[in-house]
Amino acid sequence: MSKTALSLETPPDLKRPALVSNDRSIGWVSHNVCDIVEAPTPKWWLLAISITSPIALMGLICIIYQISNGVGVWGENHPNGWAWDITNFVFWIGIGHAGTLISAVLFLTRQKWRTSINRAAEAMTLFAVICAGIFPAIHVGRVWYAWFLAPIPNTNAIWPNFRSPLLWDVFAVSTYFSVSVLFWFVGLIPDLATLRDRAKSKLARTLYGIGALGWRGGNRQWRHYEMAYLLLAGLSTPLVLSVHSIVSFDFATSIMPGWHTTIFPPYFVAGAIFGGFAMVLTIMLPAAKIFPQLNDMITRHHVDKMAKIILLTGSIVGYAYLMELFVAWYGVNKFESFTFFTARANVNGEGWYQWAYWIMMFCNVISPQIFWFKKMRTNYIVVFIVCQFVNVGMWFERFTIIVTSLAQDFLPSSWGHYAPSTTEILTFVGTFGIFLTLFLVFMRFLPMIAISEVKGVLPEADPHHHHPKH
Amino acid sequence: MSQSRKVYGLGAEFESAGALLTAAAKIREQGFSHWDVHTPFPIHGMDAAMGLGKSKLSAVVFVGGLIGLLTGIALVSIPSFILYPIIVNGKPYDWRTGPAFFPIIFELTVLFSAFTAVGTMFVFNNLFRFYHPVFNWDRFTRFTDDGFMMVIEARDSKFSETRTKALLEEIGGKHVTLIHD
Amino acid sequence: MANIFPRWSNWLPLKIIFCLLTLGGGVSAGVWYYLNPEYMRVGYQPAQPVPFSHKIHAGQLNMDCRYCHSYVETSAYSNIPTTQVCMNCHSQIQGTSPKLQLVRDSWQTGKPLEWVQVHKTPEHAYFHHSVHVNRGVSCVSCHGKVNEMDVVYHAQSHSMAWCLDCHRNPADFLRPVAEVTNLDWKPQGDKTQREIGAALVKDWHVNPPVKNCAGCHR
Amino acid sequence: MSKRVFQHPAEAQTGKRYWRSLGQLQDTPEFRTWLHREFPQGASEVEGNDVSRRGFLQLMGASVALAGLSLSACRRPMKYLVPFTKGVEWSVPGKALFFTSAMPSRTGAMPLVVTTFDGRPTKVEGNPMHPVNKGTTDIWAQSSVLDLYDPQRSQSVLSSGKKSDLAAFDTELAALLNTAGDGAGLAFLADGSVSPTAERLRHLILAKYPKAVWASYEPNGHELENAAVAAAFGADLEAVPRLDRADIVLTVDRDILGVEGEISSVRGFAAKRKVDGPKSKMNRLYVVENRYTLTGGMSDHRLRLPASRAGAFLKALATELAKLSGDAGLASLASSFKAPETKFKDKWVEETAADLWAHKGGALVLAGRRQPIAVQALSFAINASLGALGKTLELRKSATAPTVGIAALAETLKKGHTNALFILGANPIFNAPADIRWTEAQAAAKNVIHIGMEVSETGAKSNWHVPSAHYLEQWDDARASDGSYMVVQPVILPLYNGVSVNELLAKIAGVEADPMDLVRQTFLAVSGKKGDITADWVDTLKSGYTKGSAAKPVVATLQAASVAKVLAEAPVLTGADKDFELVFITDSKVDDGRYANNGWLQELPDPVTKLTWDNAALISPAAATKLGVHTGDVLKLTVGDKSLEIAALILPGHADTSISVAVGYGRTEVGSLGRNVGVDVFPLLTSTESRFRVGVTAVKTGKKHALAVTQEHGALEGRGADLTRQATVAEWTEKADDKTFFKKMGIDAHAPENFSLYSHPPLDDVHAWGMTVDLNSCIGCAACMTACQAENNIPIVGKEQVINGREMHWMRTDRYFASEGGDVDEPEMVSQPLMCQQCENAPCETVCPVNATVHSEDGLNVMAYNRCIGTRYCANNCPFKVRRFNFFDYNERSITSLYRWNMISEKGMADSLQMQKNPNVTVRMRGVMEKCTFCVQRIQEAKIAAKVHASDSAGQTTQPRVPADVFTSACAQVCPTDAITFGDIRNPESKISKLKDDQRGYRLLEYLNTENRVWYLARIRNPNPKMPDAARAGSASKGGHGHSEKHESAHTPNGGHA
Repeated sequence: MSKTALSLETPPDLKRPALVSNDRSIGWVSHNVCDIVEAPTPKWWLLAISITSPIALMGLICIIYQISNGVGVWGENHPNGWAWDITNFVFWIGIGHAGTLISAVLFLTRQKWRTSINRAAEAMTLFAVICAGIFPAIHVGRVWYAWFLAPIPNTNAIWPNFRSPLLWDVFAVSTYFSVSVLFWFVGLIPDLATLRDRAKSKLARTLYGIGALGWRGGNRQWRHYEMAYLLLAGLSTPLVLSVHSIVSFDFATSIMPGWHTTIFPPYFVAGAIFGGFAMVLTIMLPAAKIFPQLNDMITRHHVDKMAKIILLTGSIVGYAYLMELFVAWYGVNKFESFTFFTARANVNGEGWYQWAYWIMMFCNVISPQIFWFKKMRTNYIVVFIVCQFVNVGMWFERFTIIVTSLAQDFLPSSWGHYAPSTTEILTFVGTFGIFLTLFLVFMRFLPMIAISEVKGVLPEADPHHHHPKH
Repeated sequence: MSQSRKVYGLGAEFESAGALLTAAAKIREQGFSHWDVHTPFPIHGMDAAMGLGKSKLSAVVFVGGLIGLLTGIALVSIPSFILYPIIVNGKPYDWRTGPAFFPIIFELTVLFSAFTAVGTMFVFNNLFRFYHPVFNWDRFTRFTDDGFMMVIEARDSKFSETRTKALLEEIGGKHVTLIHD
Repeated sequence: MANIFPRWSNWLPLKIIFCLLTLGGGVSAGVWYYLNPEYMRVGYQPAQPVPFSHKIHAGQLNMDCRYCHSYVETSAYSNIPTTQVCMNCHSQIQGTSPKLQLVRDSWQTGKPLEWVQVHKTPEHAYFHHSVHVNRGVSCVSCHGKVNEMDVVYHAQSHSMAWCLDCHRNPADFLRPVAEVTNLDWKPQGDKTQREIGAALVKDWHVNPPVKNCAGCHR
Repeated sequence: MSKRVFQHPAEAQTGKRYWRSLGQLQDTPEFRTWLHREFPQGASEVEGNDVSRRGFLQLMGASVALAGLSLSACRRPMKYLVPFTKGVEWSVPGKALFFTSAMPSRTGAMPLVVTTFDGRPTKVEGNPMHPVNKGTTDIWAQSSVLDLYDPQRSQSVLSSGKKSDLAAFDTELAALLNTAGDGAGLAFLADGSVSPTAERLRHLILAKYPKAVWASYEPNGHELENAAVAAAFGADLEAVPRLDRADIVLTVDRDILGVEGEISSVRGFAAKRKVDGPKSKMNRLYVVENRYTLTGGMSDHRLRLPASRAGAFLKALATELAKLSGDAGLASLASSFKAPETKFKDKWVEETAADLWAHKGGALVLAGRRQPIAVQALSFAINASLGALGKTLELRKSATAPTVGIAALAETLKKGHTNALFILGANPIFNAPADIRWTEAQAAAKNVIHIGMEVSETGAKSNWHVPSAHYLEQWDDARASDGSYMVVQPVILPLYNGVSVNELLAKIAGVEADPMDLVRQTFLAVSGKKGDITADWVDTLKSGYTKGSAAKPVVATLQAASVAKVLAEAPVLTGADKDFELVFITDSKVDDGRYANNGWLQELPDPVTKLTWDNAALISPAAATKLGVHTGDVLKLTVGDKSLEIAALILPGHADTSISVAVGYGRTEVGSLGRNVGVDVFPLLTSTESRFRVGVTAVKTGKKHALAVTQEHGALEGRGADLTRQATVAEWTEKADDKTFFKKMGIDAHAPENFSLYSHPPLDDVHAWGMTVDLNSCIGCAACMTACQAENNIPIVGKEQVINGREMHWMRTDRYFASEGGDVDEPEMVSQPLMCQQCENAPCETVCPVNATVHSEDGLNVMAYNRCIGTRYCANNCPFKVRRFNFFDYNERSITSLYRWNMISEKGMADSLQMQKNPNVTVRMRGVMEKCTFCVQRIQEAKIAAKVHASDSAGQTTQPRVPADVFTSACAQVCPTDAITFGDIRNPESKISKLKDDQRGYRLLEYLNTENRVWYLARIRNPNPKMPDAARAGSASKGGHGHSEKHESAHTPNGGHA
């Protein structure tokens, strides 16, 4: 980002809406963001966490029960070896893509408006990936032997199968999580310093102080810092694309009709961004309501832009759905066409899960089309509702892909219905508890908005900006 | 803090990013080398103003990435091709099945690069240094809010308590203060 | 305002990192060493109810292994001799030795002796004695120099990697079938073990399962 | 396991010795492998209570856990090796011993060879030397091993319900007999499987107590048939169908290939069905039946007809035949028979008659055993006029003297003069016809002594119950269905102090002899020799049967007069037109309920309905629409004043006005597995002229009952040409020279050639294992499934888990109903055994993240259970869905406690069940994927045997090689029709190396390029071109859409749980 001495003259300002409304000052930003953390614990927060944490606990209990008794307490069977477990995994990992995408891709593309949402989005990414990680971990029959997946020398002289997409998943997801954590933390350092220096209590000062790693904001630090940030962004961008591509390989590299599809990687990535942004909005809109002071930083323009992205990615996903149908029709493979036209779209009444398919179609393809209208894009209520549709739709997309292909595959004799068990449902609900609890904690103790980055995009931050000092 | 302790340097505060930028340019012209500006956010053009080149970080990260790449290649190929080749899905155990190994190689490359980047940044920035003299200047921490600070270290050959103080005030520094170690 | 942290805190991170590295290294080294069959099994030497000495019987008296472990050539399992077998000799020799009291009791009461098991194949691995001893794998390769043991102990690790060592290079271990129970056998003449073994592998077309998991795991 | 097991019965050793020497003497391939077969880990030498092979994975887990706690804990827990004090003759720790024996059964005993490890019988196989079954068996023989170890067998003498002992019983018995006098107060009720020895003792008893009553009863027996035979040909004869001689077979309501036929019939039919080219001659099967049976599934022409109309059909047929043959006698017989007016499919009767007549002498007509005497008699008349007698229908003297029926006995008892009633194995309180009110009758007897393997409803209501020995625990003898004499050898001492029926009878008869001598004396009598018969006795024990002892056919002619009398007197069937008829069918698994506590059988899907753990009212789709019910809706069936409620199961191809229910379910006094499973329909059964009842009303109750059906979907969805390929003889003849005719069907007809970017790594073993399944001779009896279960330690999962779709059978027999245009009323039925296809390019392998399933050089897709972490990815990626996952710890947890928290619920398996397990096969724990491995344990043992045999013998050209066809997989070995062939495709002498290149050979989903190692041989249909429905034959594979959509329920019986 550092410009050369020659270009000290800034280009003439394009007519763009201000990224922070009401012409706020630098001090105002740090004050208002930190205020959220420093203010006494609000009632609603206590209420919220007292609801979400028991739900999280319930989820954990279900997991313990499942591990101690076996996968049988879920609804999986022959032929549906996977169902809700992997559906939930892909669902969460998909959500986990928005954060890094906003931080990295928008950063590389100089989308300055990202600054007010990237912090929360990254946090959301981490928590979503944690929830996602739970499912592949516990879906295996013998969790206590999961270390077989690790390529460590052992007295059995046996190694994992590096050709298995499932092993790719292990590497991809763990890498993605680590890198996201780094990315998030590096971004936090200057803001932790701000909190450190504002902190009243000794404890807070010490804790934030440790987090800030003795940050001094010297320009000699900033330049390495910015380079590191740039590189992380550069690394995360291919990473974020690779992760969901690899997740899609779980299906694409198999031979099951409805899984064995080359369009999966781009289609999954688009879907991930789609669902991710929906989840970001699902969280940011209420947050902006709760903290009015954020309204100047999370403006209608942000919502508008994100709605546009949802519209775009939603349409890409829709295109993928149609392309699958087309290929199934155009190809001569009866098994393929059965899966798409009978098992899923159910044109002739023999499909078992058509409801899942059509819910997916409506939520993911139809509902976002409303965003063609700016009025709708900037109407928080409408946006919020559509986002909920998208959240639901994306879950059903994964359910449709996994279950319909397995339930009705090559040999009719092996067909079988699938129905989730209570344990299974509660486990999934539990992960929402975990997700929300973590996010509430984050909200309470860490700056929800990247203070230094927002400051950086204030007009005041421009060295050649001259206006009366307050 | 007792006056007996040795002087670390002089600190001055400036009213805006712009002021700091111009001041920095001046200080550089004076030929100071051990000095820095402390700001709430990176100021565009400051590197140039201070005469700092491009960070060397990227070079180190490249090496890190390279190590990751080689680790990945070794990890997937040695067990699969040499230690225990097994017939899986009728696929040969050599590079003809290469594509199946790329994902893991790629992920490891990214992982190593990322850790190198952050690690090196910590080292270059001398982070994890919790105690630092500049914090002894009570106004200093305003840099995390909306203060624009400049600190010139005493160890700089050109440093002199009086002249440097004057210089700082001349170029618009407020609250010029002597910082003790 | 002043520094939050004292001067010494600047060294703390380094110290912590150092400790963590040492600890981690130590733990992995410990696991590596102690949780390894090389440590867990080798040297396992439980006391037996009857102080039977292989050293005396197989060593000094030079009895053939197969006198007692009679089914080793025909069965997957190398049987533990029945009391009957002990009494074959000990009804005459040392008929009154207190060491043999348990054996005599067993013979009279019909209540079997309970020997402590030393070598145990994992339940999921199917080791077949006869196919090994009939193809030139000596007792000594897996059980060590039993003829020099007063009390039998676990001589080899019997880990899967250890099995594979031989399955991958049988030439290093094979010997003429006649010499299988001769625990002191050394390669004859100027030939090395590898030369002899290689020849046998070639003549007998030895190809132990290496890639075939079902060779041992069913 | 109890130490008793290792003390071999002294008597048995003779048998052992002979058997073994026979192995060397008779150098048949089977024996060579048996003698070579060996196995690791002499279970006898690992301490009895240590059943670690079962829980081995837990053990591993435990030791890993301990390792964390303290390093000393890393040492393995102390285990003891407990050798015998004295060596046991012939018992080599870790080597199997084999005994000839036979499984008694009312339809002729099954000749067996019993496999024992360290004195524990673990598996039975057919006796390969016996002409009747040639080494094959059926599901009941296979699962009888489980009965032996059933921990819930009756284990002690009960005196009016309270625990007592044998001594007390003996004194009581003595007292009873002292007062017996001329036996006026004695009565006996035996079941149908009466051994020659028992028969001999019976005569001794009757000689001693001339006034004693001896009755016999089999709920699924032959009473009506015997009566019909008596009427048609004279007393104490029995009619034996010879399908091995018949070119044209017409069965009318007779499941000759299923539960109403002997293995000899099945093999005879299959022999006539084998084809090696379009030229080869093939029999033709016409079937008239009310519900789909295995016979119907094999038919070339099938007529859907209520059982009550079978008579009418035969009448029509007889009339037609009489026209063709000008046989006036037959004509008059037919006309004298008053059958309800019935309309048949046009030309069906005419053409069938014509075909039968055209094959005079090679034709056979069989009527159902449940049909009225008149109807069966008429069928014999027809056979007579077709010249079948002595050719396709043989008559021979019945081995057992006639006895009174249960109804007569009940009458005697009710008079109240009976002092002692001995019930030998039978269970009349449960399964006697309702109208004879047996319970009262039994109560009228002063003392009731019941001997049986389980207490049962009858034993519970008897003064004395004596546990009887399992046939594997006792000396006995039996006659095979060809009448040949066989000796039943004990292979283990009675586990639960059971007493054999013979011993009891001997006591009553006052014969002092040990059980073996009892049998030897019978043998002496049977052989009709004098003096020393040891040589013959030895020979019989060697080969398992006495050569040349098969029953001789007798020449008999039709006694037209008596037949005419029977026909004339036969009551006219009334009420057949309105309402439904109710047909009592023999269950394909629990028979009359005697196997109710056998988990393998309860969980085995019925070959036709695929129903497990239940019985149901089978109705046609049309009837279902009429009644407004779906599968699982409970119906109320009312006949006369009796009624019961039972769930409906919609079965395509069922007669519309007919309801079929299997008897033998709903037992109350039985082990926990069988208790209250299904519905007891005996209350509706009356000892009338026939075993079906007319004038039955069925109404929907609105209740629901979950039925555990293993195959949810029965339609082929237009994939017949891909999965189950068929052709008619005509079509095949046309394409006789087209090598790819059967290979290019369905999607393979237009899929491009497969080619791979990769070269396959060398599968360079000298062996290459493969399998062929001949769909033309496979009748779908599911014996292979049971054999697989017995061989591979496959657990049962219980009804609830079957409903969840988690049954563990490694191989299944798929059953499809399909027809062009989706006609659910008269579809075709196709059975297809499906085991792991052992793809050379196995899709399951590449997706396993831990290399738990990989390929072996001899071409197997092997599974290392202890490496598996259970991601189930492999199962998902299997196109055939043949992989099975242990969702729960089925081996360690009872099927009722699966959902209880592991840490608080009881674990472990009954010792006796552990004894049954095959020590050569790992018992899998939960969370592990398992699958068919072509019985890799047998493969390994054979390879090892070959290597041991080779030893250091120099000058071998290749590595030691297993000779062709010396061993085979469990499913191939059991298959009664030899439809499954397993072997080394790389060995030119092996059967399979030729079979797999048969023109009919094809592989499933060839276009996926999975390179399966299982070849299916297409099914050939032999329809009569003149028949109206000739064109429909093989339509299941004509690619037409399987079933019409609206009838989805018809073949989604289990659709309930989505």
